[in-house]
Amino acid sequence: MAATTFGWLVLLCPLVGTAVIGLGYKRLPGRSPGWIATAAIGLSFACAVVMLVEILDRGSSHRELTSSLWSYAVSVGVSAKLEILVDPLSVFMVLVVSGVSTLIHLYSVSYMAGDRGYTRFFSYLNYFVFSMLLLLLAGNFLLLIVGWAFVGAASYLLISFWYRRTTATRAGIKAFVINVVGDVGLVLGTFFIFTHTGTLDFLQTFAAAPHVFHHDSTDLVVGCLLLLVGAFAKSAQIPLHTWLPDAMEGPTPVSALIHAATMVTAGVYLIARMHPLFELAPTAADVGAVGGCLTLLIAGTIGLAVTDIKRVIAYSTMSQIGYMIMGVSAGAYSGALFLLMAHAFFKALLFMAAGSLIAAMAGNQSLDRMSGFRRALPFTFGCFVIGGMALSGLPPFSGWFSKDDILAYLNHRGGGFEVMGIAGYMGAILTAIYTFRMIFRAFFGEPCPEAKELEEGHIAHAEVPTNPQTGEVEDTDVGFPGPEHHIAEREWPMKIAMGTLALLATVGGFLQIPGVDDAIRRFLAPTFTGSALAAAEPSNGADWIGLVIGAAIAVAGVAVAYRVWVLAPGTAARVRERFAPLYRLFVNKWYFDELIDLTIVRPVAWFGQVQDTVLDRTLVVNVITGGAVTAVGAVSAAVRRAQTGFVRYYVALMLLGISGVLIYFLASAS
Amino acid sequence: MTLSILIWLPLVIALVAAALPPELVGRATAIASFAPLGIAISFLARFKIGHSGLQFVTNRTWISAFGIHYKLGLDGLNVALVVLTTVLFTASMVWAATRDWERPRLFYFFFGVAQSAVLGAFCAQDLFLFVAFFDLMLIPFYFLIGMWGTGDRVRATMKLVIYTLVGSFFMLVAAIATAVLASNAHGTPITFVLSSLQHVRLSHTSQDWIFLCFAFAFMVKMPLIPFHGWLADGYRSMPIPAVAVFSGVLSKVAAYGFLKIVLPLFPYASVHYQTLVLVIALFSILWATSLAFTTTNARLVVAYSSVAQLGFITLGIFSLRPQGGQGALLQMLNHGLVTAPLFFIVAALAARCGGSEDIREMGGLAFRAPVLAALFLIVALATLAIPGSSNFVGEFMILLGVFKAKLAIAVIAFLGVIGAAVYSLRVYIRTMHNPLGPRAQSREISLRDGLAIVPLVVVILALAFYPQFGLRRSEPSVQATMAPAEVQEGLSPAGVALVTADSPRRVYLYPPSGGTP
Amino acid sequence: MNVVGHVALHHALGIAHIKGPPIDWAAFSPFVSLGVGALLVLLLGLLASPIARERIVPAFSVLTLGVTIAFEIARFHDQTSIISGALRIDDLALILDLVFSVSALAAVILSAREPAAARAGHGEYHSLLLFSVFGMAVLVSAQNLVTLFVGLELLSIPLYILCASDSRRAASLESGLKYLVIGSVGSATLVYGLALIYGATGSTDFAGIAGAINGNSVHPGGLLSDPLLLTGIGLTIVGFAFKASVAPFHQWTPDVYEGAPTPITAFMATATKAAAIGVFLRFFDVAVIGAQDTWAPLLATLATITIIVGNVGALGQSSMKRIMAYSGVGQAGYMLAGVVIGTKLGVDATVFYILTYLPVNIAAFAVIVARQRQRAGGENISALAGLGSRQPWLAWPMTIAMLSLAGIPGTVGFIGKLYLIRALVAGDYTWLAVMIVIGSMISLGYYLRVVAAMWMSAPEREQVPAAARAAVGGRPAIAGGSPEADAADAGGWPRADSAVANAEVAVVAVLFGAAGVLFGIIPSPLLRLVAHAGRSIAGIF
Amino acid sequence: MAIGWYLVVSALIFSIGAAGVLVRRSPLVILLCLELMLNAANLALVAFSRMWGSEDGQVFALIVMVVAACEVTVGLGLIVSMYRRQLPIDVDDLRELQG
Repeated sequence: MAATTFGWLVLLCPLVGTAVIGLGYKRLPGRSPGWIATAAIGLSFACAVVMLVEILDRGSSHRELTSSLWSYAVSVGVSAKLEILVDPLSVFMVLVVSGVSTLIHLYSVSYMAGDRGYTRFFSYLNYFVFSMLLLLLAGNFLLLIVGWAFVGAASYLLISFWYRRTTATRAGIKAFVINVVGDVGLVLGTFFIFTHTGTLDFLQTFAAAPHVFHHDSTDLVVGCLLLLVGAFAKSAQIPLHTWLPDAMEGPTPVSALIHAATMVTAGVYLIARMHPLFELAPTAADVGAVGGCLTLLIAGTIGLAVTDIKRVIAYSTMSQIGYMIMGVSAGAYSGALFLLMAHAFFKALLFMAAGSLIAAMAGNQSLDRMSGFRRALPFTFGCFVIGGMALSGLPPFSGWFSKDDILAYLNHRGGGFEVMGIAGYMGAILTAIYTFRMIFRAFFGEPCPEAKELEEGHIAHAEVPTNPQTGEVEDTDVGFPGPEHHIAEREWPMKIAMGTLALLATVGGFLQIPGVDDAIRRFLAPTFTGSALAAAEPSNGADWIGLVIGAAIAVAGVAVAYRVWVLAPGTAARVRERFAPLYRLFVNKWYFDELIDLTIVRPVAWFGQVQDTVLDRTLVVNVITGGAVTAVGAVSAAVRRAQTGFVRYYVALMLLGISGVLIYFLASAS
Repeated sequence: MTLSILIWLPLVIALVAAALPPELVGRATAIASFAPLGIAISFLARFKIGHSGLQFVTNRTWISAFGIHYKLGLDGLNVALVVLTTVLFTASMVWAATRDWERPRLFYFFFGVAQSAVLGAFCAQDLFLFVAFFDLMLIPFYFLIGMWGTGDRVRATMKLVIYTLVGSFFMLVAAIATAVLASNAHGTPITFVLSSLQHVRLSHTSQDWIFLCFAFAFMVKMPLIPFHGWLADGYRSMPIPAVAVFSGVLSKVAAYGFLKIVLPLFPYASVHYQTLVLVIALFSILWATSLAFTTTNARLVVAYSSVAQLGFITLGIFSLRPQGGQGALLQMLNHGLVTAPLFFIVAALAARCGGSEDIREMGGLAFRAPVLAALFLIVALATLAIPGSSNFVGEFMILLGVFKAKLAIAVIAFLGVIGAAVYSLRVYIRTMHNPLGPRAQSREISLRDGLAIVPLVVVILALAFYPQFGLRRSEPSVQATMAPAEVQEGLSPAGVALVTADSPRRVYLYPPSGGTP
Repeated sequence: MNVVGHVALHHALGIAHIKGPPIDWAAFSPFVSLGVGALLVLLLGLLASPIARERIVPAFSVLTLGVTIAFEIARFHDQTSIISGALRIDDLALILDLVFSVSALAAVILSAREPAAARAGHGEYHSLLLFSVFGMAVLVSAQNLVTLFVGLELLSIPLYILCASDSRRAASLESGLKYLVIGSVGSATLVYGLALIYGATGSTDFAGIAGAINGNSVHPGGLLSDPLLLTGIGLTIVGFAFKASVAPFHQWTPDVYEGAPTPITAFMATATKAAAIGVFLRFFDVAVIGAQDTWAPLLATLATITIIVGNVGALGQSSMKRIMAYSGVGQAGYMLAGVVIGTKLGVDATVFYILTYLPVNIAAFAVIVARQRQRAGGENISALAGLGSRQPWLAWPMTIAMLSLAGIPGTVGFIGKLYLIRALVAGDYTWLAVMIVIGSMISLGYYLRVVAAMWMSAPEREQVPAAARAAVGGRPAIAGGSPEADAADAGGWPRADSAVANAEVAVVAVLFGAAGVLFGIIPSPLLRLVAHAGRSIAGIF
Repeated sequence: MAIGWYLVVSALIFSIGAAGVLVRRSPLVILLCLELMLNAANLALVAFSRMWGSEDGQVFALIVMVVAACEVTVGLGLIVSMYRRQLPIDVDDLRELQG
């Protein structure tokens, strides 16, 4: 069977899983929905592997395959078939996504156990994976947009999974609307490109682009910028990032899957997929790079200040994706995708560990309340540390190689890009600091009550479950913080998932060791043939320096963190006082929410009110409708008043009429 | 089997059913209403794809003195809409039959009249016949609202009927003027048959005012802002099955009229007023969208959302590009399919909140009603035209057409797309999610609701996988419809019009200058 | 007796054979039947036995009208002038005669149990009705100022009496007197105008007048700007406008319609209006067609005013009879618009509109009559409440009538509007067509209100006679309120036996209502009929 | 003597009649005034027929007289019946019907 057949199978498995779980919601007992879902994703991972093998069998110049089932919308010049594109890039992404998803499903089987929405959760989760894979395999713009929007919808559903929390529903609609903005950008961008190339198919578009667009032509630049809007909205890049922290309202596995490993990296994939267009429109590419650069710095600073553990990881995700966007826009495709893979591993791992930690805290996510879990949660602690080290780029973990790959490319490319490289190093030190801030605050120091309770072998429980955000009392009907919590130490599926990821996060970096091997670049090469930037990648072996610098910076960051939060615990407070305004800026997330609220939300709401009350009621109802009625009514009243009933009055009016007629005729006579 | 059977069958059914004992009328009508549906589907099945001309034509002289013919026919423009009409009416009948109405005979009689009139309006190939059906289809709703409505029903129905008939009367003058002026200008005997009217062009000045009359009638019917004064009261007091077909089908007749009559007959005026109409449509998209997220009445949210949808449809039609036209047609189909179940769902929600349709009193209804929640979710996502739904394909093509015609307007129109996401999810969240409302109690959907809603949702899902279904039949007809305007605009030379149009006589009838005949 | 004897007898009696003018009895037959019938009815009314008066007289009137209708139909399609060209019996005249006869027929049937008939005496009542029809017939076939005037008076004077015939109701008398006074002013104006026209042209027959206007031996230049003629035309317009109740000469209409016995109102609303419009057609589209450029704008203006005033005036009314009166004014405006065009198409359209107007109006009035017999204050719109559920056989005709008058498709009124608008557009009077449309929009306001009352408002409880007495009683003494009269008004006359008493009324309502729908769906027969009417005038153009 | 004068006179009579109808409240007097108006027309007719030297006008005038007589009769009849019905013989009190 051809690779594309397995491509379709990859899509089919999760879709079937969704349908089965969704329709059988009453029949399926106990944890079976979880297992079905895991099996479905596992199957599609297997298919992906087969797909990989099939691809590798073929000569490197024949690794771009397309296949279409039926015409989706083919009419009057628009031709969109139900079409997938299987090439190294999509295979690579599919492998990462389906692999990580399998593990996260496995984790969730235990973690979500006992939640009233267990079945719903897994049908949503499968639906999400389906959408994500559709996004990755789509062979034309229309299907890409479909997948793009589906992941948005799935993300909305999972964020507001505990739908009786107003915070959750608000976060959900926020995420959805910002994602729709992204979709709109994508659609408009497609229009700009389509009106010139006349085709929606990727390969045909890329083939036609050089002929219909001259270098940096306005329409193409605008189109690519609009594509960037989509990418930024999906990948939570500034200024379309505000939904991501709030998205942490969702269950932790969701955060691990969607908001760390897979969906948020779609932007990176999009830019990599569109690289022929972006290389034709360097202006747009540069904008993307700058955006990524800003994001990685700003997010890092915020990560230093916030105290909600999941939000810290969320901001670190933003900043890591900043690296990727910066890299992929600048042309470090393989490096960016390398980091994407590594990030998927260690960030998912971190979230899982955090989930276990939060479970032990009975749902509380505030770092201020946690401390000293080192002995209570040894396994979680281990995983968290591994993930943390990978994240902060300590050798020999995956983060170390991958991040360096990007920065090396930037420095090598030059032409102003070194600045970004330097920014990257600055971001690296921030990363190391806030990562180990988490570790030191949560696991070291005096054990907090929950930790103590756990050491006595019992998981803490709030007698009155409350929403940690608002403190309002929750109804446990819709689950979290539901009747039971699950920590990795007691659930083998969680153990397996986290263990595997820990392993991958450790060894994943060896895929591409400068001078030793570069598997990823070689594998992806067919996709990026003909790309000038890809060709310009630095020859290996030269830049051990970069690795050394990276390692040094990471170590320094860890040291700072250790100094501040372990050796001299008071330091943080002092720093806070010293740089009060800066701290306020960071802890308030650079006031982005307030800004958007002020510039968009409020005006729209105000306009809506005015328009409803003033314009619609007054203008339409009263003036247009009411006006006509009033006028007719007035004339009617006049006519009836003239009907006095006096004979002589009638005669008088009649004579008046007569004289009028006569005057008319005598006038026309003369 | 001729179209006449399809058109008049509902009326016959209603009359026959009126002979039954009152308690049986409802069920009998509901069951019998599957007959027109079946016939319509058989026509769809026998429809030859790839022809722009008429099929299944019935042509008899009705009023010879005025050259008025009883001419019916199907082409790519109306075949899908005919099926949609039967589908929605059947669904409404099923929904209605499971409930008790006082004076059921009259109730179903008026429904029968309405269905016959709507089908007639869609199938009519004679201008006067169209106008007659267009006016006629309103009358049953006058009674349906006035006799079985809620709230201040009499005032509401008066408002609705007068508002819409005002438009129709102008259209009557315009239609007659079209025929008379055409026969005067060319010394031909007077005729109202569309296919022959298309061959005679009116002078620009007459095209202008006639176009305005037609446009006014159609815009009131749709409605577009600012002609929507009747909307709020009318929709609020309509009985649910009536409102389902009213916003599902009747509004489409107006949009269809633009495609079927205005564009081919008045190409000059269509181009002349293109920008005006586009701006009105855009305006009503934004206006209705912002109303939809300020109002707290669930039914009105749906109502305003359909105003916005019709704005999009009008945008598509007056992009005067085939893509826009195709998108508009597809969107008519989609909107009909989503709006009807939405009204049924609103009714179900109200039933769970002590009859109140105020979303402030709802909330948390999803908890014990996963099926209802799922159905609502699907329909809501389709309403906001999430990519992957057939609605998205429609919107995509509409906006593509507008994008080609007037870039700025397309860009602004996208605000409406975003707005749709906001109000659809808002109403979904405020009813299904969030803490349980004060008077709300979560109950699973009942079978009688399911009977009406589930099939429609199934159709929506099916279309989502294969939107091409809605596109393939209409392509040639849409191109033929858009051709005159395109020629007028100088986009395509008369030769193209010759190729796409269904009559070779078009050639010399389009002076590329578009000069007065 | 043998022939010889016969001749001898003649000689013996010395009878000379006078050569009288040749008389075309065939063409004359409708007039003969009407006149003879009217006189015989008058005589029959003198019979002693109440059965004779209450049963035979109406029956004979019906017979007379039936015969007349038969004669008229028999005479279709041949155009002859009789009485040395004073009257012209052509299709236009015959169709209008048909309208008069049918409406009179309906009026007779509706009057079968009408108190007015008994109070005025059945013989007088019915013969006056027939004479009025006679007058109309003369009027619309008049080819001569003198016959025109005679016809007009012959139609008006009986109506003055008929309006007042319900002599125990003050309102009836009032309406009679009002009609008389204002009507006489109208006819005085008319005759003065006719005099001036005669003075200007020197001839009293239409052909001569037309010739003089366009220019002939006597008036080589024509008289298009002759003040004498134009003044005359102006006064004539007023005279006709009054009869057709065209604004601003309409004010008598609501009062008289309300006060008169309802069957008579029905007759006036249909027949009189038809006659007035008919004479408009005759006089303006034949006699003074030459001066069209002068009078058309004025008539157009009058039509506009009439449309607005009529439709607007009906809005706030509570009495059905007043609503119908105002709606009649509005409809007269539409018909006048048809006159303005002055083409064959215009004539066709106008006549057709009259034809569409007849059945639905009769149906509506029949329902009003029925309600008046069933309860006190039956002419009020409130009396229709809930009719749809309790008496559908009355509610449906009324509904059809209202929808048809409003011009809703599926009814004959829609086709009528279509024809009028077509003629107007073809005659370059599109703006007038728009005025008609605007009028129809306004008219929806009250037509639909009536429908709503029947179907959408709960039936209020029927008033028992006692309550009825209270309702009608308490009339100010100065208005002649007197207990026994009120008692007679309220309880006395057969209101109790509603369903039975209304059998024939309901039949009329249903028949004419059905006609309203039937011809709305299959208008072709009527259209063919009308086409001849236009031709008969077109012959003169 | 020019026709003009006759016309002037008849016009005057007509106006007087009209004015009478306007100002007087008794139906009887109003009837008289109506007579005046009709006779004004008669005068005009006769004058014209003299002018044209044809009899049509005079015939017309005779017929108008007859008609006038009829109208008066009917009017008187109405007034009598109103009197018997004890209604006031004053047109301004006939206001039962209005609006």
